[in-house]
Amino acid sequence: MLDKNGIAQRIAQEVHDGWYVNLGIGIPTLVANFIPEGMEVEFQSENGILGMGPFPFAGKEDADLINAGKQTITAMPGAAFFDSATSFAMIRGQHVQLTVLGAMEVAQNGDIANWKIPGKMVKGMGGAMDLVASAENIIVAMMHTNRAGESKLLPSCTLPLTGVGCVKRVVTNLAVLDIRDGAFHLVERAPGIEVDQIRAATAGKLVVPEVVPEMVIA
Amino acid sequence: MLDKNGIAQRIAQEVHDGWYVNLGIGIPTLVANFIPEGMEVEFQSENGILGMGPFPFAGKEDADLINAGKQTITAMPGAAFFDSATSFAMIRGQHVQLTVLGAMEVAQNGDIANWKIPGKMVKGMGGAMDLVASAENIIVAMMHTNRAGESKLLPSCTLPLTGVGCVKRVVTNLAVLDIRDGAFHLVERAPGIEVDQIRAATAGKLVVPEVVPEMVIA
Amino acid sequence: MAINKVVTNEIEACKGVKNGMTLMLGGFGLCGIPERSIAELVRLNIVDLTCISNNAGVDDFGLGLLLQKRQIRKMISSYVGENDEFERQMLSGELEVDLIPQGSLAERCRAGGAGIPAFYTPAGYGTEVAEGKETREFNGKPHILESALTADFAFVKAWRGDTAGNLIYKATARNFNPMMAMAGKITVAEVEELVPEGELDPNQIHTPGIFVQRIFQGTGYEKRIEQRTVKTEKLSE
Amino acid sequence: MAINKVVTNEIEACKGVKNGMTLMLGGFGLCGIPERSIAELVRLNIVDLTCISNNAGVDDFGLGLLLQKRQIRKMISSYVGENDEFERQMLSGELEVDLIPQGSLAERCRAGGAGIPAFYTPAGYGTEVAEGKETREFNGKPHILESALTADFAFVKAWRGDTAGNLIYKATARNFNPMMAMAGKITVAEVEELVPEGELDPNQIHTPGIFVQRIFQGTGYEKRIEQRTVKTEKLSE
Repeated sequence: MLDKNGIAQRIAQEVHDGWYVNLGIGIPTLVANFIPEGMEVEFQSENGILGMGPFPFAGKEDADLINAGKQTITAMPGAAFFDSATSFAMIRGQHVQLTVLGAMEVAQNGDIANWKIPGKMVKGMGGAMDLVASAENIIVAMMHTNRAGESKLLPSCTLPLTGVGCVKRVVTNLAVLDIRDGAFHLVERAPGIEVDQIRAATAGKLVVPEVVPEMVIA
Repeated sequence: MLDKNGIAQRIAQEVHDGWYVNLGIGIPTLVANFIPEGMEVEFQSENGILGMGPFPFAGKEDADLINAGKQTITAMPGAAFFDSATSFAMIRGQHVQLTVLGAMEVAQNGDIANWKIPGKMVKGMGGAMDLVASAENIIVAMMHTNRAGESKLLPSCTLPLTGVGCVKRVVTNLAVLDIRDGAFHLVERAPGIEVDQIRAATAGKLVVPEVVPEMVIA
Repeated sequence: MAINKVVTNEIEACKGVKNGMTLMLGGFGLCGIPERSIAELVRLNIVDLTCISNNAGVDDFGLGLLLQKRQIRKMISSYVGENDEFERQMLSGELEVDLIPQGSLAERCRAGGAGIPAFYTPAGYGTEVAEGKETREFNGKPHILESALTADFAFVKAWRGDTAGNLIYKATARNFNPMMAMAGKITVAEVEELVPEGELDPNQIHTPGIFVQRIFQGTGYEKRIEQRTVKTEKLSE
Repeated sequence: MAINKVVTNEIEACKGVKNGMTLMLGGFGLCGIPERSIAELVRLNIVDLTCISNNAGVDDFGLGLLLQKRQIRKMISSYVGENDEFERQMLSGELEVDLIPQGSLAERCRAGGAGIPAFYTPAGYGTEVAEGKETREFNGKPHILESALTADFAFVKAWRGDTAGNLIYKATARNFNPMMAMAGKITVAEVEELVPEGELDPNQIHTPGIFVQRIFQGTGYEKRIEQRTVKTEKLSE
């Protein structure tokens, strides 16, 4: 089973040289830590930076330089700052090649819900609705089940949607799954995880090929 | 009768302290020369400058610094450069208080034509359609008649329109006229010009009040 | 001669703000918020406000201060996030909230300032956000029609400004400020440093002065950090 | 590590441009035009082009060079102005021309780059420009629906650029370049000075590198002035 860093590490393998990538709050933020040295990748944060760097050293924090998670960050050489309209022009205009974000629920048709539990909790959609409606590559990073042990990979979402039919791939603590033709297609198992465990934790339709390789995490 | 500089000088009297003003190509450009010293006025040129200054001294021309008429210009202290989308955001968003432009024809309902003579001449509308569709104050600066001696103030435009019902005031070599209620209302006569001369040169409906003062041009 | 927009301080700058008005306030989280203007709005105790702002600050800072005093009737935002009082007032129904996608919020403010009454965007299609909105397909992809936002007053915060109202923001403190500056009937800019006209490079202006009606140099900026995160700590979520 | 966008020169930069493609070209008149890329397009003798550009240069410079060689099938512009060959080809019907208001042209390019398929504008209502377009009233004022423009290649000219593709324009040479940079499937930027990543202040970037696919430092810029106007001459029309 993967921990959060493991999920991030696996997702980092999906990042190609020359890509602009938007990382959501939470697990997705960790993906930046696992990009190989020398790979040409730039991270966009939708509050207005391209070329986001690592967190600053203590004492070097700048209140005017944060990411979308409101964390203090640094800017890499070649970075650029811009306003929110330009930022979402990049996103909506499909200039960002990959979006990684968290979710409360993902459905077998690619729907995603991650911003509201009616009557109980409302975080707001932030930039997520723009991101999922626009990005060509959307990877969801999340735990396979919620705290109550219930599957987050469902036949259809029960919570208010963030976007429809947009998620292409899900990476969880248990597996990598692709979404197509109205089903979750099992691609890889997390180290030490059996197909049956994944099956038990997946409420939506799961398609399992004959051979399901185990993830290779360096 | 006014010459081009006279028309510009009269229009300069319409400019208020604290206004942003867009001046079109031709006579309107001359208006800038007659703004009283110390008056707080900024000229916007739609190719991307706010705070346009006078022409440069010979030898100081900068190919990268021009106005919408493609003339070399200078920038005043407090100027700003911006892109064309932002420039027309200013115009469409009614942040520019006054637009002065030339015309081939103006109609008594406020229609204006200034970009095309079918089959003969096409200059293009440039920024004029955006300007006339958006500005709250539009003053047309032009000769009262064309080279053939025909009136340019008409019952209705014969040429393809630039905008509908948008012109509020016309300043010509003969007169100042306001447009309202489907007619040209004579406001002032040019120095030495009689009402009958204006009447003869105006093809559209002309309303003449009992007293028509002569322009005061300092 | 450039048009002078300078007012003395936040007291002068906030003159004319009245109960029931619609305000825009720049900032993302606590980054780039108009601290001094917010403090003055709190002091004036103006109520029944509709506030358009990406977030509503935190419980005890930023717009959270106006929420605490129940000065806000309605919020138009994209994210509630880490503001417990915001979430509480919203869930209890005390506060009317219109949550809209962040990109749509930014673009709607820009549209308001740019004289574009409406535009189509794919964001929010098929979700609650699309309810009651026109849907139309372009290039085989469904979009929804979003309308422009404007405000009686827009309050923005910049790093440097000049007497003509030109503004330069710093780093990610820029965020929503430029679009909101465009969309305010009266736009109030507070800056950390106010310089005479001619001192800023006209090539580096982020918000041209035409969008700004009043400008003042603020004092005593707190610039609170919401999520201080540093490298010496082990990277964690 | 930032993404390196550098190519050797205009020859490398123009690779992949084919007959029949749609191109965007920045500039206003001759100010801020991609001189080197235009020269290469002339040399390549690529034909049947649709060119989106505010103007078409003058008879013997800028896009006028492509017009002379009949490489352009269709122009999408706002102004013909002082280009006799452009006007002649248009009036004779040799050249297809779509004239659109300058603000709509700028906004349509921006929309293309920003994933906004269409928007409403008052510009052109009641004129030829509105023919065949949807009309709708907002706040009692009629508007027309304008659609986004994109291009197979966008050619832009900047003052300074870095290896990551970030661009800074100079003065009014900025004009249409930033929006066209956004709207090109492949955007080629030519700059007067190319510097390593990290040399440009990230706060002063006009076009972030994400919008640029290829960048090169051009040489031998002519930067011709169309209407040289100076103060010693008596001011005249």
